[in-house]
Amino acid sequence: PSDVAEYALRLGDDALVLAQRLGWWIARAPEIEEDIALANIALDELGHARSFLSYAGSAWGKNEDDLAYFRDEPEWRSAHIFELPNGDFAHTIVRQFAVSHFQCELYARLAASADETLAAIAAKAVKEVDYHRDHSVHWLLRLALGTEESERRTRIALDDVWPYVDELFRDDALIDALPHVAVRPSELRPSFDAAVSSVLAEAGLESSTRFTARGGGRDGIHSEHLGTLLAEMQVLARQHPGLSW
Amino acid sequence: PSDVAEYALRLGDDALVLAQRLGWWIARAPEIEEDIALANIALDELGHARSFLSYAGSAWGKNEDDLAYFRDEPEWRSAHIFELPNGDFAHTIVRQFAVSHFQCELYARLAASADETLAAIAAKAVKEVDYHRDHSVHWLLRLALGTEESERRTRIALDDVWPYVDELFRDDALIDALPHVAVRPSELRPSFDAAVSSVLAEAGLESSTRFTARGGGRDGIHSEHLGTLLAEMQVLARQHPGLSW
Amino acid sequence: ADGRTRFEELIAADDRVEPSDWMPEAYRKTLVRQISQHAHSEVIGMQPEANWIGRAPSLKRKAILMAKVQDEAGHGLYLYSAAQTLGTDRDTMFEQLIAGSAKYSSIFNYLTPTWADMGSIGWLVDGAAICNQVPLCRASYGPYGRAMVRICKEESFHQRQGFEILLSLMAGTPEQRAMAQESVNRWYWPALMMFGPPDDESPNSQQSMAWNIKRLSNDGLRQRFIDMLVPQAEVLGVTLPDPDLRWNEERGHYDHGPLDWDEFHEVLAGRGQANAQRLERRRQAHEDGAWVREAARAYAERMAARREERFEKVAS
Amino acid sequence: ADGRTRFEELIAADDRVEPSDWMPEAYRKTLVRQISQHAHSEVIGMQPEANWIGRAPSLKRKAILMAKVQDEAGHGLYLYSAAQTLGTDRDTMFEQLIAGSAKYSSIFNYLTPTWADMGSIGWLVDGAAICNQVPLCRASYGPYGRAMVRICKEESFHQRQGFEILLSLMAGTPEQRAMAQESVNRWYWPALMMFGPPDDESPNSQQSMAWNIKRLSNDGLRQRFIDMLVPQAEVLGVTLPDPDLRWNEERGHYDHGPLDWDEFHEVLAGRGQANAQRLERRRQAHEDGAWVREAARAYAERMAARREERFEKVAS
Repeated sequence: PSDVAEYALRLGDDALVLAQRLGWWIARAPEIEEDIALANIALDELGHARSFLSYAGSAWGKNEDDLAYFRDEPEWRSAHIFELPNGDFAHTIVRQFAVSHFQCELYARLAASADETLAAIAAKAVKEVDYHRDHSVHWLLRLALGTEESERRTRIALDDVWPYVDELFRDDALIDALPHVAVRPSELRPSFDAAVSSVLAEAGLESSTRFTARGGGRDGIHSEHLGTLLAEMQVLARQHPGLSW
Repeated sequence: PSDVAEYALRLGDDALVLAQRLGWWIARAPEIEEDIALANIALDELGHARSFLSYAGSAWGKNEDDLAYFRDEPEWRSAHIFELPNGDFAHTIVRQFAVSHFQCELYARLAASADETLAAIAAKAVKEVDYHRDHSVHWLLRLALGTEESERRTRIALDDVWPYVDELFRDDALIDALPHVAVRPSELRPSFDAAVSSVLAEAGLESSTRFTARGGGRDGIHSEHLGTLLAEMQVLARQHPGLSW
Repeated sequence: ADGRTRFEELIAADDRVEPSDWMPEAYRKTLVRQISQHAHSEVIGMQPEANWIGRAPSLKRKAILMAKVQDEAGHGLYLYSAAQTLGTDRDTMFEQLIAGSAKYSSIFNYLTPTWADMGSIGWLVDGAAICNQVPLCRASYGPYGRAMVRICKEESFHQRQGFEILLSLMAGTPEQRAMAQESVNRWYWPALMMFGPPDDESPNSQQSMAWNIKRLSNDGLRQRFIDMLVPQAEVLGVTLPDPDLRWNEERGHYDHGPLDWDEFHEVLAGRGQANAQRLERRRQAHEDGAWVREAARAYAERMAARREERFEKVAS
Repeated sequence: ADGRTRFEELIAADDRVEPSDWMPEAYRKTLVRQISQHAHSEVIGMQPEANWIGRAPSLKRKAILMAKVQDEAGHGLYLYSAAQTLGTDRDTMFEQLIAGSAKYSSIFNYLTPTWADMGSIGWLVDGAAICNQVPLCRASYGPYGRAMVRICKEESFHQRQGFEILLSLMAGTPEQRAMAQESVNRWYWPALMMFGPPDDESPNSQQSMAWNIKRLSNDGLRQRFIDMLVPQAEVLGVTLPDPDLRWNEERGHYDHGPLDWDEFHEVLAGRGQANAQRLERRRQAHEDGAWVREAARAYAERMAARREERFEKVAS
């Protein structure tokens, strides 16, 4: 049960960190329609995070806010790609393009998990991340095939984000300990690659393999970006611990 | 004595907030020489902040770190202009241009304060902010008279920063309570205006008077930027209160 | 029938005027000004609350706040669409906003230093907005009235959420209660001023009322708002910062102290807390997004051209 | 005298070669590669520490850290200047760095998740750097040797500061001690690898030693470093994470366990913790600063032209 909770924590942390990042865009997007679209995605991810964290917390007598606000950096389990700064709109879109393809594949399989709670959360979430995927694909094409400037920015963003993709697909002891419950990340890779490369081809882009970031988020080793993200996210709750809001 | 401490707190908070902002540039400046120059300015301001805060704290049995790390936003006394985000390099330079002219005029007079500690800190600091002023003047000219793009950015930065200048020159009850000790801000305005407008004229720029931000930093009412600045600056110290580092 | 006659008949019958109907130039101008100001207010009004999305103290509150700011973006869109039916496009309105030649509600030039401000904005600012907007649902211009119907539904939800934030704080520690009271103290008077200057100093109101755009006077709306607030403040346990506030049996309304109209005009003149910041942030977002909008446009043109090519091939 | 003869005489006499002296192309190339790598390392090496400037837990530590990162920028400048005397300009070297065709020390591809890493970097990374660099003060190429003299002075100061950070932590709470130990565990082995591969796998070392650029072998330097660390670790009270570490009476040195050279090569091949991030950040700063550098250039040209005009007027 604690293994299941650990697994739910990973999924919840990925989603929460992403929601926190995307929330920054609200009132800063390139057009109002995008304020709305990015808020939608952020809200969906936040919703998934709350479900996963509540479930994880139930194994430890904690609630979603205990986990979101009162864990220090090494206790987080997010993969580095979720922690990446927003950068310009191209970076945000490329990151979204990668993670929503990943989450789509993941949740689609997790919906058949032997753990009923995880299966139920995933079944609901997969429809939403499917929309996130569409949204990012459309923008990726627009940006890559739009103007010279947008193409240039998209290529840079792809170079910057892609080194962090690999971490998403690594198996480890926790996965081994949860047959039929957890989805084996390595098994998602082929369909991820197929889906992603067909879009990249249509966009006239190629992903670089020059760097592969080592990651380590699942073991509590985080990028240098998570610390300041948590500082902001947790500041008020930690100023007044134990209160209701 | 508590009034003097309150006054020292203002000066210290201005300098510390600015140092925190400028510190961000180190390893991100447009050229290595500027990494060094901005670090110099940040270090000077940090040094002044430490002197002022130590002095302020001595009245209340607190040290510089108690004041820097364990005050909440409403207890800060910085003026809003110091809290402004770095923006692009032009914004950083225009902000620096304004505040270092202000600090120069201020410290030059404060060096003759009836309070010996304040006088001594100011006498030392004035030489340093004099260099900051030169640095910002040189860059302002370079940017304003450089390329079309740099001129455009400088004009925008001037529009964005100038509304916050007014707050620096407001007198209040604390100033009234400290004759011969505090410098009367309103008295600095004429020489500030003279110095600044001659540079702006040389740069072919004009400051806009369309907006005047209300400020309120001296009374603990802060811009919307201070909260996240403090969240980052204080996070580690607050995670482990009462420790030595 | 003649356009003017028909227009006058519609107004007289309290019916809707539609985009295809003839209308006086002054009516059109008044509407464009009012609707675009209203749209700008929604868009600028996102900022003071977006300021706390990253720091909301619970995940539930974060979700509610995100959704609320998102709703405001949606309201902005409805309203820009309504204004566009009058022949002014969104880009033009946006340029006017950024250039500072268009106005937005002064209330958004105040700052949100504390979390309690998320409560006060919902309770007081959205509360005042609703009082203003409910009568606008019956505005004579169809697209405007219909936009207001959608908006009002969501606003009343927002007001309740703001009320709940304050309620939670007031049920909390002394520190939380103080945070709530301090915030209400700051927002109360500016919220009252959202209804605009007193009736005898509101020159355009008369004509707007004749055209069935405006239904109630500024002072009348303000009175209605105050009458609504007092019992709610009692439920919350907060004090409204007006020593002159008391029930007037005779009038059947609450009497209130004088408003500080100098303050109102100061903010209007660009000397509020955040005028510069609000516009700066909007301009920055607009400029940073320029390359994205250009890319989207270029892509759309390319796709349109491709479709046309395909069509020609099929047709030939 | 013939250039080559003179060069060989200088090397044989262990004298300095200066920029104006003739030198073999391979010597020049080796130096440019080594000095520019060294310069890049200083510049990239600013990042892992700059990560904590904003969050340093006391103002004193913040000041020391800022000054340290600033020193690294200064070292970068000295070294780029030294490299420039060999005929390669800084822009070119910068472009190579950003394009990824120039290397920098792999150690900076590790992350700094905790404050204790500011201690470990000072103590272990700067410590290793000093061991590497002290012999370079006698490097045959004059500008390089002289740059190293200035750098070494500051580095030893940095090492002491790092040591002090760890000392404070080890004198603190159990939590702080754990933080220090955990950080030392992460940095110890990578720091040992800073001296490069074992001597029998270091093909260029021989030639560099013949030219009096390199003075000591990789393994020799590594041994010297370990011998220095062990007593310091005892003072700190931290454990060095090598179970095989023990004094060898016979050799008069500490024996140590095997290094994980696969790890070294992984990082070198771009699969470390932060390779992508370090280069991304440098590229971003360079691109964001392009308009500033252009402005400075344009302004300088304008001023030069103005001076010339003035001169012509005076002269005519």
